[in-house]
Amino acid sequence: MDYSIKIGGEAGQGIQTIGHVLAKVLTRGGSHVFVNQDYESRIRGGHNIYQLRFSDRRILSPSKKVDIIVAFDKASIEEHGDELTENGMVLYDSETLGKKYNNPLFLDVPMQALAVEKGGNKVMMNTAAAGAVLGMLGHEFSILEAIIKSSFSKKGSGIIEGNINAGKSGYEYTRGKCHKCNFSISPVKSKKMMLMNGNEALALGALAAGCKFASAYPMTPATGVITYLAGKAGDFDLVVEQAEDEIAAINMAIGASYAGVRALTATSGGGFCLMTEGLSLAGMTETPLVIVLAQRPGPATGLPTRTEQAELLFALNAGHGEFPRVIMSPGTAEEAFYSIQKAFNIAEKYQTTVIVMSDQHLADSYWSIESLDPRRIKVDRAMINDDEITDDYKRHKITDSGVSPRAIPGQAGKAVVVTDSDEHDEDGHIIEDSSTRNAMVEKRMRKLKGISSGILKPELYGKNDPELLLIGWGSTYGALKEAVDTLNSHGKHISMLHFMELWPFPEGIAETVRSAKKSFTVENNNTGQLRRLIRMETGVECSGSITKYDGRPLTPEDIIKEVENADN
Amino acid sequence: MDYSIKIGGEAGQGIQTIGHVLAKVLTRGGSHVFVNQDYESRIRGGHNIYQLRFSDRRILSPSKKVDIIVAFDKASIEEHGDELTENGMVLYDSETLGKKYNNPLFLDVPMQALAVEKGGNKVMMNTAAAGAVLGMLGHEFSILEAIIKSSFSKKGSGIIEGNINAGKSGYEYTRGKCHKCNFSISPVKSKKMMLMNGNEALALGALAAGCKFASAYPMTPATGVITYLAGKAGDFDLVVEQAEDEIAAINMAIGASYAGVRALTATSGGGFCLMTEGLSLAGMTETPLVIVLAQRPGPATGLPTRTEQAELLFALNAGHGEFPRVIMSPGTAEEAFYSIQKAFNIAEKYQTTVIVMSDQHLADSYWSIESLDPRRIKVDRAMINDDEITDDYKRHKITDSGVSPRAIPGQAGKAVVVTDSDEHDEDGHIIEDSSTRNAMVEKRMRKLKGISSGILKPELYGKNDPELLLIGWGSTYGALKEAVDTLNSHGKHISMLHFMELWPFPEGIAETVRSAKKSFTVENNNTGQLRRLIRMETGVECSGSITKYDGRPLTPEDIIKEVENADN
Amino acid sequence: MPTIDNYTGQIPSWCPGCGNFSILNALKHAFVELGLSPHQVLIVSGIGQSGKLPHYMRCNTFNGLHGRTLPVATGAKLANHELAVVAVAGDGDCYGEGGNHLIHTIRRNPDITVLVHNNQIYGLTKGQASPTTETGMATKLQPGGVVLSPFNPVTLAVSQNAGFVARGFSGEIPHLTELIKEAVNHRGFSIVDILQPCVTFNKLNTYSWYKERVYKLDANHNPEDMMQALEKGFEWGEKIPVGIIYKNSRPAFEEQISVLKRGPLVRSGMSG
Amino acid sequence: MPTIDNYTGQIPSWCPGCGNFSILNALKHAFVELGLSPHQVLIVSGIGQSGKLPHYMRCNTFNGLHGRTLPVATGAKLANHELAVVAVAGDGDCYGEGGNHLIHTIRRNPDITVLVHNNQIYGLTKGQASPTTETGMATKLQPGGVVLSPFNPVTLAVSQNAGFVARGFSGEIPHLTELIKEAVNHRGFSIVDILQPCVTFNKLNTYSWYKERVYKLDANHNPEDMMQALEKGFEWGEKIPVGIIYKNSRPAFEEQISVLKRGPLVRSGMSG
Ligand SMILES: Cc1ncc(C[n+]2csc(CCOP(=O)(O)OP(=O)(O)O)c2C)c(N)n1
Ligand SMILES: Cc1ncc(C[n+]2csc(CCOP(=O)(O)OP(=O)(O)O)c2C)c(N)n1
Ligand code: SF4
Ligand code: SF4
Ligand SMILES: [Mg+2]
Ligand SMILES: [Mg+2]
Repeated sequence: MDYSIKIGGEAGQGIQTIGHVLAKVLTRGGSHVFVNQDYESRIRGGHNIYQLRFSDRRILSPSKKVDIIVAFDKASIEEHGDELTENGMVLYDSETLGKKYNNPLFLDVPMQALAVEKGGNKVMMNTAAAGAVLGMLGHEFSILEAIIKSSFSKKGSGIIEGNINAGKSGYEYTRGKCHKCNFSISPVKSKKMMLMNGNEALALGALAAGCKFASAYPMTPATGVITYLAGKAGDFDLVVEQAEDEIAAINMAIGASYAGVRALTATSGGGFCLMTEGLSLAGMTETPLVIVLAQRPGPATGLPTRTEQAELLFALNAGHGEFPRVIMSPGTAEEAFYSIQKAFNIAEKYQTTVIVMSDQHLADSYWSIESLDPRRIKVDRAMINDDEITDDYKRHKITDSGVSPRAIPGQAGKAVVVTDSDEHDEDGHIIEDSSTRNAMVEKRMRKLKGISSGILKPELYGKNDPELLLIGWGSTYGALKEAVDTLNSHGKHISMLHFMELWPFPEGIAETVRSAKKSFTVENNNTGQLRRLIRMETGVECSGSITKYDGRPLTPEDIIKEVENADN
Repeated sequence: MDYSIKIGGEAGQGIQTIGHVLAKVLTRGGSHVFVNQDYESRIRGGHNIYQLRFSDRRILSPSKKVDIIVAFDKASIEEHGDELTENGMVLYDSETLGKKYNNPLFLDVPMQALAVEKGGNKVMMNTAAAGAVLGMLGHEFSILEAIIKSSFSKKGSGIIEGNINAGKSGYEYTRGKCHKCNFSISPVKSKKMMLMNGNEALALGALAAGCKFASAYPMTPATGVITYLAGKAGDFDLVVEQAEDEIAAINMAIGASYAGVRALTATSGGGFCLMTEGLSLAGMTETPLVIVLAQRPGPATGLPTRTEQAELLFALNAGHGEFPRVIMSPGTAEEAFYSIQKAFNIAEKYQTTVIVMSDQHLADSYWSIESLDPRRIKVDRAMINDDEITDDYKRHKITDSGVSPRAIPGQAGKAVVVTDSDEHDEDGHIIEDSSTRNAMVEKRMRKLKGISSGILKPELYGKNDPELLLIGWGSTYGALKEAVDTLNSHGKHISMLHFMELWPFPEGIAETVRSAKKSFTVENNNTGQLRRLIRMETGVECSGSITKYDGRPLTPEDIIKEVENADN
Repeated sequence: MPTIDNYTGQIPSWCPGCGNFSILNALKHAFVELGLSPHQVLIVSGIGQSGKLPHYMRCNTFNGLHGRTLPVATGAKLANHELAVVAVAGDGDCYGEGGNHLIHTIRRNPDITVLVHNNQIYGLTKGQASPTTETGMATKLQPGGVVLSPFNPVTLAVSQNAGFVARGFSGEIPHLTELIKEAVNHRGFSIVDILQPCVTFNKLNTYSWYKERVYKLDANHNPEDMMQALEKGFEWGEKIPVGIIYKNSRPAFEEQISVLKRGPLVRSGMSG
Repeated sequence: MPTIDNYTGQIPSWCPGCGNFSILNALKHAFVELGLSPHQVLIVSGIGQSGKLPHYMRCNTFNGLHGRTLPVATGAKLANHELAVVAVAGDGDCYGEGGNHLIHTIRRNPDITVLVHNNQIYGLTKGQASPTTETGMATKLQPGGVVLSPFNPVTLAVSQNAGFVARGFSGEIPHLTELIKEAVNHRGFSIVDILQPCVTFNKLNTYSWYKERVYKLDANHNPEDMMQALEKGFEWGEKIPVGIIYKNSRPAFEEQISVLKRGPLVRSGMSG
């Protein structure tokens, strides 16, 4: 079983609501669900998409072909009709759409009328639509009923009943009318799964890591991380502050971290630009910091609600001067949850900045997840104990590892913690002489050794000694993996190398790449940044790169097509 | 002839004044002069250095060995005594220094007393010191007299006479007393030369290029460029504005450039961080822009008055999203003068940002220059003519070269020029669709082809098929060249590859590097950024890199030592 | 004579009922009534719902970054002071991200006008608090309600002796049109803070909320009296004054730069 | 009881006669008289001559970036509101590069104090105009004289209803010491604009220039009267008032964040 439902309509028509209810129903019903969203930078009108794919196998990426289109606008049919599978169906309401189609695969459901008639309110059209889809699928109805009850619990029984009736009416309407429908739902899991997107996973990971402070300036697609944290601030004892700009956001986080708590900031490319000076400050003052960099297509404002992976080399080189940093690039919500926890540990252990790279595709896509273990990654604050604090405590003591003892200002009723953005001595005071400067540069850079030892090798998946190695990072993970499976099932001999941690650059990559006859990086950008990074770090030239830079995520089909083209 | 004079003292003691007068005298006397400065980030006190090297050959770099130390503080003797050549001399005033040295090579000149007695004012001690140095050198006195007259012309005859007398008294004192002195001055040039530092050269180049607008926020070592321009604003019809911050600085420059004039901004690393979002904006709106990035040691505030080359990879990748840019790295004041003029032409022809990399060493060092030709590089505005402006003028028209016709808002009484930081269509209006996005990304990136065709190959100097190739960029030019000459004169077989233009990366580098048995990059940074860039662009791994990151410039001696060490 | 049609642009993507429509309308009329043609006008906008405005009319347009309208507008004005330069910004844009530029543009006093579409919310990013959001108002990002006290653009501008300070309301189009004309005519920096309902995300400061409170300043108010202007500026609650709150006759920035007396840089610039 | 010796730091690199010495002196005495020990105090400074101050005493120190003292101080205060947090900045630092943070820190009202070493010049970078440089004053970068009108930090702060607004003079150490104590004691954001002669680069606003003009506010001035405060704030010329110009009792930011009622984050943070 592997179906895709595409719900299309204008911003404000509630397609997200419908889609999300369906995603919940299917997840609870035991299907693996993957959701991706495609929306314009406007609040009303335009043409947005909520695409939902579900299967009995674990799925991690969108598919190009669609089995059901729920059309709330003509664009959904005109722009996406060709994505339908041969016996795919279109569900629409001729009254709201203002057009009737005479095509057996087009099912006209009077959703609005049903909502008004059975539910008592036009707004319940969304529930009617959800019901209608479930009817087409022949999916049990009870789960929707349960979800309606829980989500409208505060709204009172009237609303609940209305929605249930609206849903049921849609359900029964399609059950009766959908003769061409031939979907077979085969739920496998009895085990409950949860639906989670990348932003939620990052926020949950931060909470699990004991993050106590988050400051940020709103910026799509990063805002969701902060919004989620703000909702949980009370339960988890953390402060979330909306800063006046990104410069304030990173400096507040640095101030909080200096004062002794785990601190986070999150932004997208434009905001990250404004944070680069702060990044350099964190490097010099050796203040732990975690930054979520949720990419979107640039340059400048670009396509603010869409996806791209064009800031890898920027993140790697951002900030003036030279200092260590760490870059992670989780590929799924699950990886994101664990990555950011590790990020906080590294940030504090090595007193450095960890940049967790995300993008709109990772941020807004939903995965159904079986379970997350908040205890898998232990919190390690790596602070010194009270009894280690002496009167001549040196915040920037030079050590073999390059890591200095980190105390909290005022700790043990005596710690005096001094740090400086100027080059400084072990005490943290300004210096200008050559030898101290040299010692401090070397001390800071030495930390990279220790960090490297903990960096994960990229995930190698697929055939051994592949004829083709597809190399990716971050949110392309799912599409890449599925492309590899599909291509191999078509007799190819391919494998995937997915970087979930990019800097310090993992060891042994040259060998892996050389061992493949051909190697392509697969990236959501124009210039093949990972390909260039591999060359910079290993001297090895990949044979090519598959790129996409129109603001849309790479699909398995995109990759398969490119690979097949490359063969001809 | 090749002598070095080191003048050391506290900030505020006027060592810069003395040094500069001497530099002028020697230049006018027909010697080639090179000056480098080393000062602390404080206004009074501390220990600063003004080092002056002069020769009958063209010289471009400082030397470690010193022939005369003029000591206004003990540090000049304690910290630099060991730099003296075996019969080098120390000139000091035991009264002001509060210490007397019994050493034939230490000449105690009562400069202050002479100033008061002969000049009539303690402040003329500086002139007495200058005279004393000239006396030691046996350099003719008349030039100093002329310079005093011109520079104090506004101050009246009393001051002039006093200074001349003070100078003469110092001169005669050392002529009489300096038995151990054995300097032979052999001026070669009759031709007048001018003394110019990197900042002045960049500013003069900008003026020659017809720059009409400069906005910046003060930041060492970039401030000198803007200050110089401000002084010339009236004569050259340009507006120089001190912005409230670097974000305003770059956005003002972009606004002025959009409106139709050549615009410049200048800053150092920390300020450049704040400009990165604007850099991306210029990329998206295709607004011409020239940025002088005068590097200093980071991270953060680092060593604010010293030198480093640690922002090459940052400059190359700065700004979110992908867009073309150009990076130049002149190595001398002369190169700087021409580089920035070319920068303005490229910026306008390709509607892109050109970053001219400088650093404190280039900015503050003085070279004696025989002549600069403001006409060598013709100004090419690359604007469209009035008659090409139609009612459906498209600012971002897609062309084969990627370059769109650039009109000035309101040009020809009808031009309506629309541009947008969002992805846009040819008219400059917001779009969201894939095909326009792809076309625009490709159009912008296409410009790199045309730019590449005009990029200078790096200067290859020295032996053919060298056993060792020393590769550098920017301000290391002079030291590198001299090191090559010296090493070759010692029987080595070495050559130098100096990049004055770094991006788009020049062609044919792989071959050049491979053709050498060994290759070292020579860089004023810790991580060997040029070495990594070469690997990224060519896959070729240099055999090593000579780095220095204590905030002091690389000297020929530094390089020679490292090369010799490498041999053992 | 320019007509409204000369200013016809693309179809707005704003929500139906958004206050921005009225501001667009007022701005077009102001330009026409001032006899300005599209090529004589430059609109510099930022990012936000307001930032899209110039795309919905036709004139020279620089739609730049979030928060950076004023420096771009200042640079453009200095390069060509014959252009009529209007900056269009949101409350987050001009008072949040761009707050520093506001202060210093007031000090500089270039002859540009900024229209701040003040809907007391972040619209384009879906409803976070803006600097002018009322204390206590809850949003997704401020579930417990906003703790900060609101920014007062009017008293800030007057406190720094801004050239021209006015407040308008998108619900009063003819009045707003006149304000914009006065602002553009004023020789120096003009700020017009425009109360603009966001029907989607600001359920507190609605059209009727403003309608109930807004009143027009009359002859009793002397906009050249700084203290009176400050008192009016602090008036926010039961009653909210709209109109010209403060103005003075500080010389414009460009007028004090001798180089510019020889004509716009863009002309001496052409030759190179 | 802490003593002045507890606060002994490195030898200042300021020019002889610089007004910063007196501010350093006053600040040390203020801490001692407030009974604060070095480990209980955090000084966040920026870049500029003033930014070096904490190195010349002994206490928790975060010497950060130019212009960014206030966000760092705010973050530190939110993480550990038991620390006495004082930000030390220059006029370029706090009013130029950092102007936006000033506005929004006033809105936020965290219980921190900012001391602005206002020498009306950029000292460390050798004498360019600062936001408070008098119009007309010539510098190397403004050879024709400054065209912009000076920024008025006092009226700006009062116009946004800042918690505590004072002006001091480095030439009046005991008076300044008292002001600093009051500022630190005030529960909310306090700004003290300190007139500080720069003997090297500001030849206009010299020690005697200030001495002639400065007078201390007395009981006739009611710092809780906003309009009176604004009038005092505008007073700059023949006479310049020093003292507490305005104060109110807005609750501090931290006091309004429920999570912090359970104690400093840094404690709940330790566990992780
Ligand atoms: C540097 C940067 N930070 C954040 C954003 C995201 N962003 C776009 S518009 C906006 C705020 C919108 O609010 P406002 O300025 O009031 O305009 P409105 O949409 O309400 O008209 C934000 C935060 C951005 N584009 N750039
Ligand atoms: C981002 C950034 N821009 C510019 C500078 C250079 N800079 C250092 S201090 C300073 C201004 C000093 O003036 P002020 O803040 O008034 O302090 P003062 O030295 O007068 O005490 C500047 C522009 C910097 N360090 N960082
Ligand atoms: S979200 Fe608000 S401001 Fe934006 S268009 Fe809709 S109503 Fe207008
Ligand atoms: S330059 Fe001015 S502010 Fe800086 S130390 Fe010297 S006198 Fe003080
Ligand atoms: Mg708004
Ligand atoms: Mg200052």
